Amino acid sequence: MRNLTEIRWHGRGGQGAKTAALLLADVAFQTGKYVQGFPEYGPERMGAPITAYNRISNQPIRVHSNIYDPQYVVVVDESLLEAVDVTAGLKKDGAILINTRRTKEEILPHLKGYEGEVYIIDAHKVSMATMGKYFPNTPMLAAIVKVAGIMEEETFLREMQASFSHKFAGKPEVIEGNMAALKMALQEVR
Amino acid sequence: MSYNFKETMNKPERLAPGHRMCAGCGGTIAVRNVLRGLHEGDKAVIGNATGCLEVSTFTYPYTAWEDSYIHNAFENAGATLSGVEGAYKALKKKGKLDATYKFITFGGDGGTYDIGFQSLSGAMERNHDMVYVCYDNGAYMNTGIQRSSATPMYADTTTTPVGTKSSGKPQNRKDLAAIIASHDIPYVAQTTFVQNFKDLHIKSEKAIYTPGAAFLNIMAPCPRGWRYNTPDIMEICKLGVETCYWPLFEVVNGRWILNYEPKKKLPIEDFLVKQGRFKHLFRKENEYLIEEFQKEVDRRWDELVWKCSR
Amino acid sequence: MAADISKLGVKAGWKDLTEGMVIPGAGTSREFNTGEWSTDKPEFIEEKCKQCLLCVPVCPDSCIPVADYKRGAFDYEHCKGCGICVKACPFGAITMEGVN
Amino acid sequence: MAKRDRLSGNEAVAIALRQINPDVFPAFPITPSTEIPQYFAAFAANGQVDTEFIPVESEHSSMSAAIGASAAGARSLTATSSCGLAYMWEELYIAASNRLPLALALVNRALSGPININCDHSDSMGARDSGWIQIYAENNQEAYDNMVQAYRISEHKDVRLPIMICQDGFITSHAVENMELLDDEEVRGFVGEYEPENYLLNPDCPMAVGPYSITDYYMEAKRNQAEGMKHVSRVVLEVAKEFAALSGREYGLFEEYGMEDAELAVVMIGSAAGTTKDAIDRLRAKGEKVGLVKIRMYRPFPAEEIAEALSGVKAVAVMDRAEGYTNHGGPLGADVMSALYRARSQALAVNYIYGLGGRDVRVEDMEHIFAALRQIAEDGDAGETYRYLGIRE
Repeated sequence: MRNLTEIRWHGRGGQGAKTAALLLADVAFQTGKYVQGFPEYGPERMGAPITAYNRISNQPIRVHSNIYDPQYVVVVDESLLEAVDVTAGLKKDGAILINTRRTKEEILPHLKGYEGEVYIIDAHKVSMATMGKYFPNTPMLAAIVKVAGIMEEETFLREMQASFSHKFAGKPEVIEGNMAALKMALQEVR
Repeated sequence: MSYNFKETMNKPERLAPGHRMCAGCGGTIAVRNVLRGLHEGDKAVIGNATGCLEVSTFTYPYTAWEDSYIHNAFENAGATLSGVEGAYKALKKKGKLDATYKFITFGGDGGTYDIGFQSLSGAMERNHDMVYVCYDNGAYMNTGIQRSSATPMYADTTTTPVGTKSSGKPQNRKDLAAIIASHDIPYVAQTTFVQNFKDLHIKSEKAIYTPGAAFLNIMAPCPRGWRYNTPDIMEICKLGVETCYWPLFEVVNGRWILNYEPKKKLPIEDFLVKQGRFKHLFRKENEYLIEEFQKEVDRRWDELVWKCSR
Repeated sequence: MAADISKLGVKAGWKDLTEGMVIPGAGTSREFNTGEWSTDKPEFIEEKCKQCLLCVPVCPDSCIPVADYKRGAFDYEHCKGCGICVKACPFGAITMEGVN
Repeated sequence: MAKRDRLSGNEAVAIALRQINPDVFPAFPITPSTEIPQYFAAFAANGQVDTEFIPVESEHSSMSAAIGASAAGARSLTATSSCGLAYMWEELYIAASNRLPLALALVNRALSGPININCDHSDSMGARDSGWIQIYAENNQEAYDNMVQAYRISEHKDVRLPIMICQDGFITSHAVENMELLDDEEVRGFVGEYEPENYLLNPDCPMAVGPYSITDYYMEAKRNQAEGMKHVSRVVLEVAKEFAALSGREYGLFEEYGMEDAELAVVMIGSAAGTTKDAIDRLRAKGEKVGLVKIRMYRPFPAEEIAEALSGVKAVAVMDRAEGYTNHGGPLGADVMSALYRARSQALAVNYIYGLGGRDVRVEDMEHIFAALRQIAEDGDAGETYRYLGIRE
């Protein structure tokens, strides 16, 4: 892994893109990294496009700007492909991860000629299969960890188990569903 | 709480002489008598909105207050005492304070009905254990007799002057006691200087010793702003009550209680005629204005009697 | 602990003022003479006084001291001569020019 | 023992406050400071603090109540941003003139209008002359550390002045970053008990506060108040020294980065200083002698020390994250330039307005500033001294 990984998240208000970015920072922190996780704020409410960012590094992070040339972009809602320039500044040697039910071939024409790697995952399918409800952020978190090689899968699952156990102490079924979603997402992303 | 006038008068004075209020000021009469409601041995922190009372009773380095006193600004006496009362609770909780303190804040009608209304409403709604006392003289007297929302209709003030096209303040006064009662706080009362202060003394003690928020609205005439002969203050207050312009009532835990009903309700002229600010109403062509005034007094009185009869 | 306000006259230098302009202590206004604001003062006719104390609460200037349930002499150092007490006395024990 | 953690700036400040366990915390929500009272209300709800948390009806009242509480003898504070600070303006002056120790957790946000929720310093800059001590943070760690040090400065008997602990709205307040927390006991031991000399709830001696002052006293009163400010620098440094012994993290009145031999320097406040450090590293790798003076304590203003730090530079850019509408620059620009003038500095100085309403500042932007400084130094002429960074013409 390179010293500094920069990730940009595109989602819609209420889908948990911000939470996913903070969770990613959290889990990366647990492995000893320096992290930043921050949303770009506006007065937007549920449904509006939102952006969130992650920096993950082996060195302390001092820069406090947004991320303009990310190595990775995560698109939590594929409808954003039309609404937002999601590949803006995305490095050619980077990758974009998209939540979609479509195939890569179907998605490619919507990426404005982006030449880097494209990963897809059907977070809806994963979420419904494991949690019975549509929470795209959990599958997307697992998928980006895998795509960006943030950490070993095992470490990731162990840290997330600990984190969920802390967060949802009284709700074992929630922990179970989320963990299943993470595991399935690690398999499903392609 | 049994009441004894002489016992009340024998209590130590809590507002020292040497303050710079006008000769004959109703504000300090209100303050002195409210403070008689404190039990001996109990300490108090007094709050005060900016106004005549503040600039005259704490002109550096002379404080007229025998208790701890805080003036902050014009519009925030309620919030300021909220903080003081919060400090009391915190210090008690942390075992840093033994003494019993009571919290009383004074504001004129400007600082209470108008600019300090939000702060007062907030403090009352939060039900801090404090008494907010409005000494209501019906105008911004400190800045030179400008109208407030407590100014009665047709009063001649410097911002509602009587002129060829004006008969004084066009609007009615705000019924603040009713508004504060609508906060559903434990104790609200309205009083003035009548019955040798028995009503005021009893209500002050109740307000101070009722746990939670309490509000007292006290009509406190201002000789300068009302333009009456200074020694007549007690008579004016009596007329305010006997004409039903300023009824004496309490709202205890939401229950309205009428404390006094005149045997024979006097016409409002009797109250108005004593005051220079209403002089123009007594011109022949303005008689209808007195009728209007009387109608409003009657309407409010009837409503009050109705509320108190439920 | 209480401030010595005798050192806080209008000629005091900045170092002598109390920090934050607070006054530790109470009732320091007694040092300020408001009695000179008027020449007319109420007169107390002790023989006529029944010690009803009705004059006490009407004074805006706390100038009628009470001890052991009895009023004392007027505090002329602070009385501003408003005349309210004259009218409050039911026994004619207080008089003042111009007030009936 | 220090504990590694990753927290947002608001969370970090709220945790510092939990560790301090103040007596009274009146608060009113306003973005982006809202989370501080929210976190704190949860601490109070769970008995983790024994603070009186008073959810008031406005910022004016939050500061009014904090003043009442402080005068009463309690350790108190509030938190706010932007228009909330503007709404308590009058109270800021009263808190300071009463010489009340008091803390304000300020999360910097642009003032209206137009309404905007993002970061700039127009709120606290407007309050710079209100008599408050102002301390700013670059990142979450500093926001936390400054909060822990706040009461030691504010309550010091030679100071007794209110203190504003500022951090950049959203940029640090809502960003999760790595940081180190002190133990609760360490913080409580460091902050200590509040023991006021005179206070309203002193049963042994009542107190009157908030007098009317006739003209004869007013000017002396202001001079007396200014005396408290004169001790602040010393106390800030003393407290920082003790804090360093506890935490290993050192603080001064300002931080110098690359200033040992710098010929071109930037003076700035807040989170963009971190971005500037990255720009300096890039330029230094190319052999450029560039540096940064990051101001931590803006009020009182350490004019002589800053002039000294800039004594070797040929050109300096003073970065203001607030407009001044003076037609010649912002408040920091005015302060730094006057400091340079008094020190008979030969440095060419320009003043940039930047980052208003959350306008992002990139490493490249700061490289652009240094490039402009290089040009100024070469030309021997500052040119236009009132500039905007990245404004669309």
